[in-house]
Amino acid sequence: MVELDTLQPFFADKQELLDEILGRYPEYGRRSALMPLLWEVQRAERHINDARVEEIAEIVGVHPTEVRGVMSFYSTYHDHPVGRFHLQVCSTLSCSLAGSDELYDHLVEELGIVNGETDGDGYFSLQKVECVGSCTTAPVLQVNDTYYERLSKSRCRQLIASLREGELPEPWHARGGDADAKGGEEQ
Amino acid sequence: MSDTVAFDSQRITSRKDPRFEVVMYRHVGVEGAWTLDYYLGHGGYSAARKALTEMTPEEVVQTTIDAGLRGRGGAGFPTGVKWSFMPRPDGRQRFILCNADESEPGSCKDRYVMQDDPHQLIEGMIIGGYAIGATKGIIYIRGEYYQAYERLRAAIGEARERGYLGKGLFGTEFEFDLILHRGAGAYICGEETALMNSFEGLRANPRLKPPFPAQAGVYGLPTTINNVTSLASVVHIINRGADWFSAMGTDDSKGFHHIQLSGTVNRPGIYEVPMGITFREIIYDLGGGPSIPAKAFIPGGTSCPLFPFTDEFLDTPMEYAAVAKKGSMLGTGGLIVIPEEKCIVDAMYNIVRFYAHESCGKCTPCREGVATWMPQIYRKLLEGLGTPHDVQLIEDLAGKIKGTAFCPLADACVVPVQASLKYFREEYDYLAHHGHSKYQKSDWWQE
Amino acid sequence: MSLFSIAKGMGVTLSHLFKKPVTVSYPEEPADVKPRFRGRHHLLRHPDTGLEKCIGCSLCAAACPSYAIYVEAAENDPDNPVSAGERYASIYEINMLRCIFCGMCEEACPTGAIVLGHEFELADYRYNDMVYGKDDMLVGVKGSKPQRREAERTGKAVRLGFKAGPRAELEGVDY
Amino acid sequence: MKVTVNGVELELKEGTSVIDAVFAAGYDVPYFCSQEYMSPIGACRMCLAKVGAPRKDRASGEWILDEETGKPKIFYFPNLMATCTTTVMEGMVVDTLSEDVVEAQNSMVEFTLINHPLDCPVCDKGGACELQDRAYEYGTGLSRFEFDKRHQEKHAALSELITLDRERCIHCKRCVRYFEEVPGDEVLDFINRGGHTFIGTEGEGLPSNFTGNITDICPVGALLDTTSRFRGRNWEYDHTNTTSMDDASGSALVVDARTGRIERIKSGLNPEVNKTWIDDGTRFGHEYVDAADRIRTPLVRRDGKLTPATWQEAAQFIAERLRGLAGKEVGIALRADSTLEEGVGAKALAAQLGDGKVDHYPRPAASLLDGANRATLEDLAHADAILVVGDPTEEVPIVDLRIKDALKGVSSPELFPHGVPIADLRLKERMPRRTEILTVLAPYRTDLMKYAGSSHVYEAGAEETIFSALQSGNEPQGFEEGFAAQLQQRLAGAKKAVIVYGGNVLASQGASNALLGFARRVGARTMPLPAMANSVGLELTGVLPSHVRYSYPEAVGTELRALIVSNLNPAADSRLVQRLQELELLVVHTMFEDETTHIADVVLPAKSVYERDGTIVNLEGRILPVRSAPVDGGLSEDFTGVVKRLGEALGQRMEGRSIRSARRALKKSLELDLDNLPDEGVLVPFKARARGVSVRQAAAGEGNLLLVPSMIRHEYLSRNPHLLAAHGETPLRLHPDDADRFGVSHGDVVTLPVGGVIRRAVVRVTPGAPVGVPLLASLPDQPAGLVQANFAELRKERLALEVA
Repeated sequence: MVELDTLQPFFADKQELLDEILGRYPEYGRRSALMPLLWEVQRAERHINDARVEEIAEIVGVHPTEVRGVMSFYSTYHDHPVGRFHLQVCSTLSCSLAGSDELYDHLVEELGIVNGETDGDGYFSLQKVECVGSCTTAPVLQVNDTYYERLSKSRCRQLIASLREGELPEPWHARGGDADAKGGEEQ
Repeated sequence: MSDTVAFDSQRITSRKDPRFEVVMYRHVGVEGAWTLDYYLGHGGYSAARKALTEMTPEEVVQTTIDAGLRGRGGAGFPTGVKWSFMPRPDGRQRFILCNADESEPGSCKDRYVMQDDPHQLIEGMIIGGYAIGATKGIIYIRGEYYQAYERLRAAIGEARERGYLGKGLFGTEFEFDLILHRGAGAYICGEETALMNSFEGLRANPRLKPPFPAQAGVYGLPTTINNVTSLASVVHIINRGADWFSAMGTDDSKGFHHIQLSGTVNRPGIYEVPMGITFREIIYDLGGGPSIPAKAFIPGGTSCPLFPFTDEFLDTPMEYAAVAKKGSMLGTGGLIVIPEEKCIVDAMYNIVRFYAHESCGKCTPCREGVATWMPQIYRKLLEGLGTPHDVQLIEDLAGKIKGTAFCPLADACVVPVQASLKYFREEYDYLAHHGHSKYQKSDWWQE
Repeated sequence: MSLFSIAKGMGVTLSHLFKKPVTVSYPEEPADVKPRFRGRHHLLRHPDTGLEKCIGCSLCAAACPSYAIYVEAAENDPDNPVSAGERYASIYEINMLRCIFCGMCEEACPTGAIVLGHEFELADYRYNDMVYGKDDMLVGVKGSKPQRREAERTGKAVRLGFKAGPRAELEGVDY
Repeated sequence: MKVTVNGVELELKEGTSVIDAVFAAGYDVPYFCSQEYMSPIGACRMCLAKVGAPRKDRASGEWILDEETGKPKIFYFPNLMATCTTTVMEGMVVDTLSEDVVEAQNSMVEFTLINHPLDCPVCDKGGACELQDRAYEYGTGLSRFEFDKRHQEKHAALSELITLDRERCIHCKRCVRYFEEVPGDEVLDFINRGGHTFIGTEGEGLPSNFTGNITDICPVGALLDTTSRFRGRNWEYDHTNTTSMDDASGSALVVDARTGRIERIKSGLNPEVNKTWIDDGTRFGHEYVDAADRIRTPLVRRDGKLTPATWQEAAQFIAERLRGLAGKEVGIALRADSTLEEGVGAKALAAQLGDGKVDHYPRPAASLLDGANRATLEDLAHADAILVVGDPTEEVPIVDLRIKDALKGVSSPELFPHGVPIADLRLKERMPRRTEILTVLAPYRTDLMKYAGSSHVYEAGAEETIFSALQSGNEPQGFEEGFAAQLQQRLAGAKKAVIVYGGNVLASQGASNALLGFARRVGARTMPLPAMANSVGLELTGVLPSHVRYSYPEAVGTELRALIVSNLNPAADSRLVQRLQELELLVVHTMFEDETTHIADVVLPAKSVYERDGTIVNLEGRILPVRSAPVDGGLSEDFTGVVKRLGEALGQRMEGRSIRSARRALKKSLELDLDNLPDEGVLVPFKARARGVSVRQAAAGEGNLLLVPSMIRHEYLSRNPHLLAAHGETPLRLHPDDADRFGVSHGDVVTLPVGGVIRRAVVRVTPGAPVGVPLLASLPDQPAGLVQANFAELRKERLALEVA
């Protein structure tokens, strides 16, 4: 299925989107559209394959090598498909001090996959990532684009259960400090 | 919102001072605060209107200089002075670039501003753009902040639709529009020149300076780069005047800062505090004290040297000079408390691993030293295979990497390492001699 | 001169008659060669894989003070390698007429592929025959060219004219 | 600017980099990432030094003085500075010898080496490796790294011509920057980041004409020339500094030979000509020299069969036949890459035999010496308006690179005592290009059009009409509205305008005259692109027939009774074979068996271009020395040798029987001492043509196939296996419509009679080819221009392989 999809240029039927993205940048900065275009492909296909790299190179007018060079520089573009739910455990200091190592171990046990793996049916992918900017609300698990912060053991179990159901639950309110609306006033 | 604050000669240096008022984070966390209506309902865009209609760009720059606002992105360079570096207008397009690629471990202050109060940033961008004569603003937001990206995008759309962005703002000739650009996970993009490369669709390697961004920035055109909270602060400085801002803090560091308190404390979170407040106040009064016994804290994000959790350091006022005098930096204000039972070597490995992962690979000391060698020695030590020689080697390598790399990333990696060796060398030695850490780690993951 | 003196002199002579002689009746008997004697070169193989140790780097040729060595390298066929690694010596020649057996080649070799052995009986009739190739020096080849030619003619084993203890670096070389 | 380096005081220009200051002071700093003609980036951190400068007091504007000495106080930078990216300042003090600098150098060597495999014994760069040298000079010799080195692919073939060893790469980024900065083809980039960074490319091969240069600039053995892989060690090669005879650029070359064989070719340094770059055709197209089927001994036809003979026998044989002939019955033709000395010999031989007819070929219809206002390559690199007519990327590739220099708008650096500045701080990564200064016209889409502000594809053969119109200020037909006016304005308004024109214009006298008229009108300098290395020199020194009807090869059809050709193949043209067979004597001096050797009476073994000694004149009129590499060519001789042998057989001492005698003659005509020619060459003024008529009255503008120039020498392609593998067989480029018309598809191998020559080619269907005019690479015997091809005779030899 996926093989067949790649034969059709991704942006062939998305002229409007393409115009919008290219229109964001000045004419002399056409190359700036490279990253947004990669994002579009990745959101739709959960990875960016060689054919897409060539297509994007054609659109922004550079050699595909340049696109590959840029794409591989950033850690959130994937050249292999990730699962439907891409679980990213932040493992940098603040999260680690809030128990992200245990959280990761729990997920490994629960899902049967380790860092960088996708399970057999392409449902879950697990990845240890570096700081995602949720230090005051650690530990955090990023599922696709959504943050699940202050992820306690019970919340984690609930989350995995609903992901198994195929549902991405609403993230709960978790801030603290002045970021908490009332927090500041109470001090 | 009170427009004026009664001044007396005494500066506001404590959160306990009744004159202190939370401003920037006032609406963060309020449901719906990200809409234009809410923002306008709470006095939004009055600062931009005031700047554009009542002030000249020079006055805006001067007000910012007078307020004593220093960049909140880590380096602490005075914002107004940076603006004044822009060359005289010569007909070329110029840009104001907002560095919203907040990736320093320990900091997340920008995210909430963009997520919950995006118009505040947009307004700050308009004022900044007006001050330096830029008609185009760019917000480079880190790729992981998808929710903030979406909110910002909606906010920009709303602002554009209702005439707060575009041509003829507030009935003046001034024209301003924003480009929102999303990164894709690279800490190095926090370095301003790497950020510009990344924006241009290149690999985010830092560029050579000079030329500085003010001469040749984005697309080779004059550019000024500011942090999110620096720009948002300008909104309030214009609204309330330079005196209001400079009344807070100390002579060296004025205004307020955002402390992002994390690690093992009872109430982690982001606190808007006046400069000059001590770390003890932050950790105990605001954060409710350490949840388990602490032995060290990092005052401003992982690229700053850590401090031992002793009275001497806890009573240090939070100002640029005082912290520097103690041998660290205020950085982005990401305060991390490290508990007694965390092996300092393990904590440093965590930091070193982060920088190893984020090294761009351009220069030799960083690619080979930071990204290849250091983490391997740490791993060896933590696996119990280390020798005292390895501890010496870490110290030696850190000394050799410091100051020789192309950009500050490598230094950011080795300064905390050097500080850890300075204050906690016995933990390294213990590990090297015994093959295991002195401390027994408990389960920190909460039920 | 007394008779005693004569007897004393004869006694000295007589005593030498029963001592072990210092001369060796080479070539009937094998010559005694010291362990560090430097004779004809051997090109060694890795004992476990049987691959040639020589990687054709030409450092021996560079080190050779008498320009006696010529090496030409080629790329290994990964499926059927001659040596370990990417390249091997497709041609390896030493001109024994020029060689001064100084051992510099052995010194320079980064893989320990070339070692000077004990064979010294290299005299031959034609200049061309004095150029030893890989076939003449690889482990397993015993004797010099004329000795092997002789052995082939007579159908007997190569007879070496010396005896020497084994040397550690001459692994796999069997005298 | 006064700068002190380790106590040595220097006076330097503003903008000089500190690294050049250090070298100028006679000290050394190690460096890897800097390269003379590329932007400094400060990535390798090898060139660190302690740098300080005095400061002025903000308030008073006076230097802050040291209280003790009373001199301006030196404020050292808090960190060591990378000297390659630091500019000198007034009063700057640089220290490269202190302990902390030495320590930093030690540690950078250590860092660089931790992931370097140290397989120097098997590395082709061993012995000529910058890292090896620097590690020896600036390293401690010890490593404290005890972990596994990074393991990556050891022989990644970037293309058929370049092998990459990823483990050896030290990430200096020279190759990546080279592609962006020099040819502008960004085909190589870093992949991944941090410790995992490696060099890579997407897709097949490296689509550029200038890929080989990265093997020269790689400071380690990561990028290697595949043709020379494992062929020898650097200290074993005989290095010959010579001049390229591959095209008319006169690029400096270093030919590395070992045991009588050319193992590799590297680029030399000639700052005013090729800087330090050469194209792939020149670099990799040398393997034919050592081909097994090379003719290495003279052959004389006896009883219908060519039999080996000595030179003496062959010369006697020729002399006997020649004795019975009148001078005007003997024709002599040299290929246009013969040296000046060979030309002198040919002229002398022709004169000796009587009213001999002498010519060189290929020789364009229009003279290369017309048009007084000639541009040099330096003029081109500093031009602010350039019009290109043709395809320099293929004709003389160095011209393409010099045009790209002009697009950057940075003038050539001034030389230091240590040579070209190591770090020219005016060069930057990703410089904006002034594409608007370049206009390209060609009868098909050329590579250079990508870099041109405006370009136009015109109908093949229309050069004369276009330039006649432009000359008279009119709009040529088929051009966009206002194109001519804009072009004229740009050229006329420029401080330095240059018009580069190639074989398509030179193929017609009318077109050439019209173009020169236009150039005069707009005040532009001109640069014609000759077909071969010494075309200009041979015309300049008058290796020309005394009358237009004696021009080669037309003269073959006249009263000629004997013909001596050097490195030419007249019999390839089937229309001439009959006539050549009727000759009483056909002598061919060549390297390989071909159609002409099949019917020749005597075949003389020729030296390749790398084996000759002599001089050539490049396209800008620069006389350059050609030196012979020690290559085993059997009994082969250059044409000077032929003249000498024939002279001996004829009992005559002819001018040009040796290099010395030829140079005596040339000294008179050129007023130059060729024996002491500097490596960089000497520019000679163009004089009026020495004698004879060079103008051929061939009609241009007819034909249905366009012969186009190529950087690859297609006559030798089958004997250059690596080049063949990389670039494929000679292509016949067709527009898709034409492919349908002829019933061929992409990849078919076809034979096609082109102007009497049966050409074999592989079909390449491309929309870039003009409709109705297929493109085929030209040969020395078939120079660029329109010709008549018989498409009815197009035969498929092999069908395209099915795409798996």
